Amino acid sequence: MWKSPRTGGLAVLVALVTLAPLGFPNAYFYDVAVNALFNATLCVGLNLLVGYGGQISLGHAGFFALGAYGSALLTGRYGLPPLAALLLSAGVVGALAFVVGRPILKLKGHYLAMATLGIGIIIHIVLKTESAVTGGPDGLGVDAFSVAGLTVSGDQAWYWLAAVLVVIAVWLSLNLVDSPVGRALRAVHGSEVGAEVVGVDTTGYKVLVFVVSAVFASVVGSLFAHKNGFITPDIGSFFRSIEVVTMVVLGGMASTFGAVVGAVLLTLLPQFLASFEDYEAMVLGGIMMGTMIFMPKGLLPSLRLLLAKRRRTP
Amino acid sequence: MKGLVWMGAAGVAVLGCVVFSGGVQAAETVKIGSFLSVTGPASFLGEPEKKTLERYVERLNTDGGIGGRKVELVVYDDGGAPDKAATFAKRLIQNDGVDILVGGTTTGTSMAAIKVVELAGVPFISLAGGIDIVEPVKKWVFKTPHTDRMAAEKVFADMKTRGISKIALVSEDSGFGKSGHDQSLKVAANHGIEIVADEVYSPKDPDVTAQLTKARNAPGVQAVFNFGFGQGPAIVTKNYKQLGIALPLYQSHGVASKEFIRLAGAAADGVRLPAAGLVVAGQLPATDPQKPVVTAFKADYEAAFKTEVSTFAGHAYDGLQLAAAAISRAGGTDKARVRDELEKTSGYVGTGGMVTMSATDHMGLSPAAFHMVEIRNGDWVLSD
Amino acid sequence: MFAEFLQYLFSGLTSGAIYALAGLGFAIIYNSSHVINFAQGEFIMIGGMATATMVAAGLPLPLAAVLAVVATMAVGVALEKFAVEPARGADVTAIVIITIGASIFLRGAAQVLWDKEFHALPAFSGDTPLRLAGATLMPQSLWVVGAAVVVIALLWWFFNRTLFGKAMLATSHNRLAAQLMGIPVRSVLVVAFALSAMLGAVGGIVVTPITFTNYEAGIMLGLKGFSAAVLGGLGSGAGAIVGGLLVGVAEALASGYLSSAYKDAIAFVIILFVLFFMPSGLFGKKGTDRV
Amino acid sequence: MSLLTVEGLSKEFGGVHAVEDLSFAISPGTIHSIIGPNGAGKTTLFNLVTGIYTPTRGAIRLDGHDIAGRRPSELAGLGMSRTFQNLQVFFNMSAVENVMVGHHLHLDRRFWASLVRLPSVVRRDRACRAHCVELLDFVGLGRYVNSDAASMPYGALKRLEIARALAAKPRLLLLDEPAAGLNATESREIDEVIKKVAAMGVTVVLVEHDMKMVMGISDHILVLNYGRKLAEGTPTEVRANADVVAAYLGAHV
Repeated sequence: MWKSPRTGGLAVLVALVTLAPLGFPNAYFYDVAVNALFNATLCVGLNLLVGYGGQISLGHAGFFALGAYGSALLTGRYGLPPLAALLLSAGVVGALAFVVGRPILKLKGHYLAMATLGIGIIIHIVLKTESAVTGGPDGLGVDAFSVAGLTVSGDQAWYWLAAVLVVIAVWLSLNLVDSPVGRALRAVHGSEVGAEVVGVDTTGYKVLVFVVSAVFASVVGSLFAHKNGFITPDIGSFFRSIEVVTMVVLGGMASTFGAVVGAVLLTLLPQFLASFEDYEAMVLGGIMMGTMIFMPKGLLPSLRLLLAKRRRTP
Repeated sequence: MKGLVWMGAAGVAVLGCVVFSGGVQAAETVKIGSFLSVTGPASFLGEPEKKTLERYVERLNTDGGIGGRKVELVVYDDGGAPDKAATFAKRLIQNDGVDILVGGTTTGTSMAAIKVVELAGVPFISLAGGIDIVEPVKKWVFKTPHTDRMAAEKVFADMKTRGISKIALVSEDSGFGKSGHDQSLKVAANHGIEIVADEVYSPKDPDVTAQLTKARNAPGVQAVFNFGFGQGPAIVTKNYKQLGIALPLYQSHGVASKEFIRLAGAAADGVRLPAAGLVVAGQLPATDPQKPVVTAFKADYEAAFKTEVSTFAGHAYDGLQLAAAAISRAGGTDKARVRDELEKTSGYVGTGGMVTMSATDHMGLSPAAFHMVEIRNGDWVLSD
Repeated sequence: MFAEFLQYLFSGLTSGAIYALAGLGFAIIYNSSHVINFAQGEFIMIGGMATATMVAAGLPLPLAAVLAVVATMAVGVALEKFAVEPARGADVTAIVIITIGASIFLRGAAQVLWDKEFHALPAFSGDTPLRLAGATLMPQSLWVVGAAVVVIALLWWFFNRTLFGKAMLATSHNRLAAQLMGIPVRSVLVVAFALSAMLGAVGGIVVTPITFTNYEAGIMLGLKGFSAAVLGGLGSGAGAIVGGLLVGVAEALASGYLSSAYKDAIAFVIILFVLFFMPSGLFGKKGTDRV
Repeated sequence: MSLLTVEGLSKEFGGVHAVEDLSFAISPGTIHSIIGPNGAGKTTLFNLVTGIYTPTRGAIRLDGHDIAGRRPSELAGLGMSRTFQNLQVFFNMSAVENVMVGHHLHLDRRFWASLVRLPSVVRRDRACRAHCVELLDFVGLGRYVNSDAASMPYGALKRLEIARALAAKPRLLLLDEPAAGLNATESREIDEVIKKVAAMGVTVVLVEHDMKMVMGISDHILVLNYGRKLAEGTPTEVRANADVVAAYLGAHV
């Protein structure tokens, strides 16, 4: 345990994202893979909040959308360089999360779920309604992403960017979880009073991780906007929020790699299910129910337990 | 740790296994790709579109295909989500190797796909209403339905002939309603119409009497114009009747289906709206060039699916016919030549009207494609 | 001026009664299991869709309604038996995902079983609006309010005057103690799901003449019902009713006096503010940390 | 000077006086027990002193400074730490991680440093871990170091909480029924641990029902009944107090 899955797991991840393109026959595969890795990055951030911090959020797509629109507007309308727009958006989203996080994170359980849901929906409504700025439900075009004159173009380039991003996100998450700050955070999940009496400022840590996960979402949102070249308010809808939380829970809460696995699988799933046509929704719902019934801890932790058990009884 | 490696390996396998039979294509077939919102909020547009495409591709094949080549249709459901639509467009082009795209139920999904098709250079015929799709003109993008701007203009013109100049606009906050709202605001002044109240509702609101009360009480208001589709306009119409508002009520082309009359019931009486010829097929004068096309399509569709034909089915029909004609004129599926032939479409008579495209007009419908109809005793009555 | 206000109020009460009925279903299941059933909206949808299709097929409305309620209750029981019960003891979030999965599954099934069209039911007492001080109200809205009142009364009777009802309440307070007292905790949960499915179906039936229904109708109703239940305080039946009415009226007044485009947002802002000052909703039990 | 002084402390819950007009003082370096029948207000008093509840009236002074209404996490910084009657263990973590959280205030808590895992953070974390393993040994949990807290037996969890509290390096340690639910052997072990802690110079305040333990290790005893002070003094004095005997036998009229 003490040697931790940090180095090993990270190495596997790096190997996977490096080798995966060998199995990609065309640009479409890259496209799906980029979406999967973007979602994975978002989920690694969200997992810090939901899995490790134990605080539910049903509004994270709102932060994702704010990042996307922030970048789209700052580059398209105000001519900011994309990287500056990304950072500025992330800063603003972080500040917003900080401001709303304080009162909201006093709530617990389903009340917190309701409040975060409300925040997400309000953001979605604003993006939909202020069409003079955001283009409304019909969407908004976004310029290409370029840094210092180099433009990220083509699915391959985006794939490598997304791969680097997810590796960094996983690395940061693994660092954090096994550090004084991360332990305090997990302690908040374990017992808030227990954490308080040994000096953990529980409110502070809850707000901190809320801000961190919101910033993750914003950064991914910005890149997603540039990569897709076109965004609509639906990227911030309530369904998207549910979808990303489902990714985290399905993959395995309080497991950084679980979040990655959950995000990748749930991103690929609709591509497989497309052939089910009208039965797609039933299959998706069935998979969600089945996974949680038979693996209530999520895919990765449950599989890990299973493997551990098998090893003990050869 | 070992477990993780195995799981990782499994992950690679999964990633790599998204491979389907696609890619390899029999040189003989013409592949038509389509992404439609078969589920989700726009499903009652996407559903008839899908049924139509499937039926008429089959029809094309029984009639010997296009230029002797069999036609293969690949349809994906984007659920109304633009980012999914973009991915499916990419899948159709890159993985399934389609020759042309006919699809895009909503403006949002179409716009998201445009980035992909423009880059890949594949002709794309959109089935959505938004004017942004073809304005400004994009090299590879065409569309079949009338735009919301044309609908608004038709309504405003009708209002003007009836001496109405101050109206309340009540619109849905979804893509269709919002876009219609914005276009209406843009063109109202050109027709001497002043919008004195601007109210919005959500597609699933159970009751909109509050918005309608506000609209009715706006000073000088002479008529109410509702832009939306689905059950929303039916609720607006019922609430309108409930409040006993005596002003004329206009709806958009979004409700030009029998379903609207069925849902709104008696309250729909007297509602005026712009509709394509397909809706009033039986009432078109015999001299109307559209008459044979729309009556035949209507009869065939209704016999096959036992439901009332909708204009959305017609958009898909037109899209498929335009594509087939262009491919056959181009003598093959060379994408650039098909595109050029699409642009040269001239005098095609479809369910939506007469289509004549050009380098500056990738829709090719004239405002005359719309007919003003009024609902009387549960049926459409042509009123212009 | 006043007529206008009254009309907004009527509008709000119509929507609010619908939200309240949806919220009540959440409250019942939460009460006996501390599970938030995100498939509650689908119960409403199934009740409405089943009735509408049976009426369209020629069945008399009362018979169709009864059959629809029975069918919905069967779905509720199946959901409990096959999805919630096997996951007993799992993390709350896991159960949330299960019920969300169930709602997606039920929507998918409805779309395959029926269609994607909207369905209507005729209003139970005609379409002639009632007039009051210059404002109008549809008789069907009274049906909704009436159904909510009757349901509340029945539930109150059930929970306070019947042995089984009391057993359910006891289970909600302390599952283990109830089990030790010989209360069949498992059947309590089944009954809770059956009850809230029934409630949902009844709601779906009285609401369909106003809002129409299709396979996706449960999404919005589920969302608003959840908001109503949380605003009122989870587990409180009266809270869900008050919460629902408040959300409905807030939306109507917001669209009347502020901005109809932002009415939903305004309703959520109100909910947020209430929660900031009353973290357990209006009528929720205050959670004191026992350490 | 007293380490902790309580003056006129009262706490009401909706009209019920859980603690009423209570005053007492605790000198540094002593073991101080609080006893009384169930519902006497002992745990409420702990919750007031450690900042979990806010007093309705009265003052609580640590080193002469009023701390009433301060948050538990602030009080931890002032050298106060506690355990709980109802376990507040972090069941999502291993035993040693539980104790390391106890050391929280003495570690590098900068977010950025943790995020990029600065070498200094790693170094201090390693030292902290070693220290916490020692603490686990100290309370007799040496064999549980890497066990998941969720898999440990009840008696071990009680000691785990003590180790966690000690990791915060408290001057004042409040133990809420550390021996409750333990068998005789385990109680004796806890007893030893408490004595060792006190010997290190930590002031211990104890709520306990095990009279044998209380009488054996306490320097000073405070007896509560219905939220009020019934008696106070050395074990011998308290044992001789007629009111205490009456309260405990329930014969008080």
